[in-house]
Amino acid sequence: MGKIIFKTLSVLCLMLAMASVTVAAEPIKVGALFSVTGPASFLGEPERNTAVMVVDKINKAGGIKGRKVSLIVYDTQGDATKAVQAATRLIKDDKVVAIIGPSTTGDTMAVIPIVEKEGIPMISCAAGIKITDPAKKWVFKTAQNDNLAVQRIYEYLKTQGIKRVALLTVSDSFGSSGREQLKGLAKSYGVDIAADETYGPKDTDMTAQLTKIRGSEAKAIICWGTNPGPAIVARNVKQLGITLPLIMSHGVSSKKFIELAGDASAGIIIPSGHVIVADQLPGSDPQKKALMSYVKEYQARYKAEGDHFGGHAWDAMTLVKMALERGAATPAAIRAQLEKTRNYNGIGGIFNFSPTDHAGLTKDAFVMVTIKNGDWVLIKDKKAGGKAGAKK
Amino acid sequence: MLRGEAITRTFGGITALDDVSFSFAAGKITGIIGPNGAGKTTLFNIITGIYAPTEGKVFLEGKDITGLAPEKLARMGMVRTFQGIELFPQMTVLENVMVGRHTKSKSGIIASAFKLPGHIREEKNIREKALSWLQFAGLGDLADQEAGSLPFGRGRILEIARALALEPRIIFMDEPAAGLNSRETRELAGLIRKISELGITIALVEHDMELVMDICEEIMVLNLGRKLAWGTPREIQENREVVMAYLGEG
Amino acid sequence: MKRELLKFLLFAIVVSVVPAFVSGGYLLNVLVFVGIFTMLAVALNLLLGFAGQISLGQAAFYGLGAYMSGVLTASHGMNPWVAMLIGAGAVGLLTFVLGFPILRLKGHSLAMATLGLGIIVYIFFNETVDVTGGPSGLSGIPNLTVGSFVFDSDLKNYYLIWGFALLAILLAVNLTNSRIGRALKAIHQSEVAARVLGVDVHLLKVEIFTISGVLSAIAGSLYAHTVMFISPTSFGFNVSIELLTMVIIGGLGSIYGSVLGAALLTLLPELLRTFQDYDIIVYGLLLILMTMFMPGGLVRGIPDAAVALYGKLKGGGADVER
Amino acid sequence: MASSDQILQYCLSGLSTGAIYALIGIGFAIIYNSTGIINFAQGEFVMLGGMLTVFFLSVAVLPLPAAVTAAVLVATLVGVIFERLAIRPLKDAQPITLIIITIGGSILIRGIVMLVWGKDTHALPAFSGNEPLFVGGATILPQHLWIFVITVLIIAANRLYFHHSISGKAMRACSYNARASRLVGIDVKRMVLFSFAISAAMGSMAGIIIAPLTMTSYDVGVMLGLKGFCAAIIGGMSSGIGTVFGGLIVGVLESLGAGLVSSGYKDAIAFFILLIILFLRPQGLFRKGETERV
Repeated sequence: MGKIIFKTLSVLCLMLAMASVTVAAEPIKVGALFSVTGPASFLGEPERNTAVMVVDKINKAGGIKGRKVSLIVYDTQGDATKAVQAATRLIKDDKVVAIIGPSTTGDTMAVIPIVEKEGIPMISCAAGIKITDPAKKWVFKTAQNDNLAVQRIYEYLKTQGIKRVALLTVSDSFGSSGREQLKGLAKSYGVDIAADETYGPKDTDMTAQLTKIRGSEAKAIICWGTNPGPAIVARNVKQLGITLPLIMSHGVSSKKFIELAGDASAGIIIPSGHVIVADQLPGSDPQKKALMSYVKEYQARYKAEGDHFGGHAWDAMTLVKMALERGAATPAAIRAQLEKTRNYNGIGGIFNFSPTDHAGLTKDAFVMVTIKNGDWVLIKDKKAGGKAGAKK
Repeated sequence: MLRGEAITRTFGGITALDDVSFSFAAGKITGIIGPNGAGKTTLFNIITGIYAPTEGKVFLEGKDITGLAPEKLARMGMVRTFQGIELFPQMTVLENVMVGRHTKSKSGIIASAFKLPGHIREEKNIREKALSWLQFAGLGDLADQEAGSLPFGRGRILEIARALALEPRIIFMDEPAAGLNSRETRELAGLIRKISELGITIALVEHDMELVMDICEEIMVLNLGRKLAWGTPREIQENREVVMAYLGEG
Repeated sequence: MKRELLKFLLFAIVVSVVPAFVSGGYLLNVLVFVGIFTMLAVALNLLLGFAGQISLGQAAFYGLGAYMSGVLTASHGMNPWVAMLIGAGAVGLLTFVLGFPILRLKGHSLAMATLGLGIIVYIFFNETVDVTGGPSGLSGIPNLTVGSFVFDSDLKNYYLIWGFALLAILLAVNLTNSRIGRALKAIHQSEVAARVLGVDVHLLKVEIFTISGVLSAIAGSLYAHTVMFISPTSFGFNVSIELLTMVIIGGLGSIYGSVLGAALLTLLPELLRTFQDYDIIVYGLLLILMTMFMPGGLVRGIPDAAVALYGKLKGGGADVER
Repeated sequence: MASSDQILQYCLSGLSTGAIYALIGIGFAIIYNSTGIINFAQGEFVMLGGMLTVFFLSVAVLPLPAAVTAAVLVATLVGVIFERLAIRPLKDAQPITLIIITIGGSILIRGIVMLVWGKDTHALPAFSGNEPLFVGGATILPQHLWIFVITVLIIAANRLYFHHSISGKAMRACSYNARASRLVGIDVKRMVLFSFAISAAMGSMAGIIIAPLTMTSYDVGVMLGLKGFCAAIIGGMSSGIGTVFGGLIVGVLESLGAGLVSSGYKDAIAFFILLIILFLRPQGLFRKGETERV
């Protein structure tokens, strides 16, 4: 036991010693924590891919102020214990100046005490509202708060005159956070929750919950989850012949969902970041440029669709890059610069950070989209939303 | 000392023991013999709490012990050995015998984990007593060997030494001579006599007639689940039914 | 006995000087977790390695300890030490009561029952959102304190947790070399003989199950106060499997083996840096290969292999000479 | 209060998932009965069935029947290889050792599939369309009929094999007494291999017929495997009708639990029932208890 520690130790000391010799022209070290494997890999994998892609692009263009950026990615596996270890390693051993990620709210909450204590700016890619509410000195985030998506949904329902909804949420951190917001905001929008059901992340049949919902007074179903659960829900809805409008979360805003749900996906409505309808945006849209380049680059490099979640990493990395470009070099300076970010047109929306707002987005970050002919279609505007209600 | 009343035991539809009554006298060596399938081992298993009888009762010094679990019986001073010897192969010979002191010691988990003074004293006592029983059985010099590495005959003796460490009032031996050569059998006979001299009641199931006739003071003969005869070795040897039962089998 | 004590003292000295060589880096942080997992692995080893009873639900007791501490301190402002005691007590009671029916089962039924228990507890962590914070976790758990001394750095936590871990190791070593330890080993090697010798097998199994649960719960409390955040994923089925792997790799029935197993598996990402995405496969392979080729674990396997190798070399040398 | 249509729907949904649990459970039971091993990798055969079919359909572009056949064959091969490499070398190992080995095997298979085919979820087209069929006030899909029919067929074939063929009878003999079987000339090792092959085939078939409803990914096997295990335990590890009822009971109770009690605690309900059954009737619901104590 002791021997192994000593061995590891000596190797480590050696590495540290070598590292300190080559101080000159040292690259800027940015750390990344993503749940590349484990139950939240649907977040972590596109996020890691995107972050690597962005950094490569920066370095190809000559780096920032002549210094290359070196991205150090660790996999948290969606486990708080591993996230804490990885964050400590990034800060203490790799001596990064900033951290992007983690992917999940749980991992982020686990890591917050460390970055706060060590004073390293972190831009989380998780959506949980409590990450930045209340605002913490060193913690920012790029994923849109769940409450923004919920507000969008409730506004949309208002235009449709629907006041009674049924909730069907997945029992993981994504679903429970959505459920909390859906229930919390219902009253202020005059929405009545007629049924509140959940399903497990690995469940294979939701007809029981949907049968119960069908027996309730609900006039619309809101399903909050990430693939594959919602696709099964969509299919089960069709099997049961339920005709209520089916609204889902941004958790399924990718082509993959349409592929999984098949015919059953037609008419489903979701609030989504702009990324899946980038090509349908008017040319005047300030985000369009960033969106199109993200989608194209991701497609070219990974032969896959760049999705909503990867976008969080794009924004996080870009925000760090911009802070560095503005001359920040130390963690404290980067933090100060991040807080001064105004009108950054990112993938997730238009970011405006301030000392009291480290999330930086408004509900405009979301648009309502629906599925028509096997593709995502933008529902034009709040006012015009009526005509998109495919399943009225 | 130990009394059985009308013990019957069935397995599925088969009656392994049918209305067997007996009484083992205190301090004596009683042998139970009978052809294969006579129900000897079943009877042992019922007395020592491995099975419950279908009907009938067992009394130890007048106390009803029918169906009591083996660990309870051990605390009442009853212990047994097994036909196929059941040692703790990955423990040393001494440790095996130390387990035999389990009922004679009482430190619980807390006392053991924190090494409370009483526990330390008790451990010392366990070790000494176990060692003295090992020496009694003539295995003193093998104390630190792993039990699994002992030759079969030694293992047999160890199992008896382990049972003795319990300081039992009655000890049951299931075919103690099975698999032993003639020298080992002679040693075993000596050991059994030595045990008997300590005032411990002994009951044994055995196929080796020479040994049984040599050491037993009383003999019960079972055949086809029924008690066929009971008496001194001489009486049994002269019993026509017994002879018939054995010849019939052979 | 003396040798055991010497071994322990030596180990304790090594543990206490290690930080001097690590100086506040990431490794120190990892070693804090090695301490926690050491406690958990030792707890499982008492049950699995000594008494031969499998548990695939250890993470439940670990989690219950963590959540008791977390909820009582973060939501109810209780003193952390009191919360830890309550947590350990509650888990002790639970394991004692559940132990009676559960440990009547053997082999695969026992594995399944403990696994089912683990899953049920995990579901409760997830579903009782109002109490536990549900899947998104519970934050705001304070550090442990003694007077005005706060355990708020890796170094302080290292000594705190290894203090507990060393105590756990010492108690486990004492236990295994006692009347109780021998009885446990006896149960493992021949249950029927143990019973005939008067060992109340069932009660003893339940007692050791309880001890194992309490130890795990204390490890959970320490985890909660060190990380200051808990969420259900840290206490799921895969954690139970990880613990099982640690015990197997270290060696069933070897207390120091458990330390080695905990250290190896926690440091595994370090040792297999190149394997990043492959570590799930490495886990699977390790489990299979270790049980097949080194059933005694590293602690016994390495010396055996060394002896075999030495024998071969010697044999080979002799051949050359001839 | 729940209407009778709702109850009917809960039961139908439960029966169809229950049928799958039953298939998986029987796979467990077959291996257990011939070897005494609980194969924790059973769920991975289910996953392999689905994933391999997706692979043969999309990458190798085979027609569905050919893809299904190929998938079952490959999964069976994996079962055979697993037995050869990890189970056979361990003679007379303790149950704990075998449990651990099969857990290791399950992690390994899952890991390899993840590396080869990634972490994505994949959909499989339904065998014959997605138009719902009405049964009273409830609906099912044509795929559900496939599930019922194939389950019944497999169970019937199973029974035929075990009771009317020489090798089937030999396998049953092994399960009663391996040593005696060896003495009368049965190749016990081969029977163990057979049992792995059969249960791998059954597991993969289960994985294939549900994939159109539930999708498939590298990690679907874990929960399905555990539920199948519940079914087998409730059925007293019988490789016949007991486990079928076990599966149906778990499926229906789960569905009723989700509908009438709480969907969040649905799985907890299933495992709670399992614990209660283990405590009260460890020999399963359908098997007579033994009176021996040791």
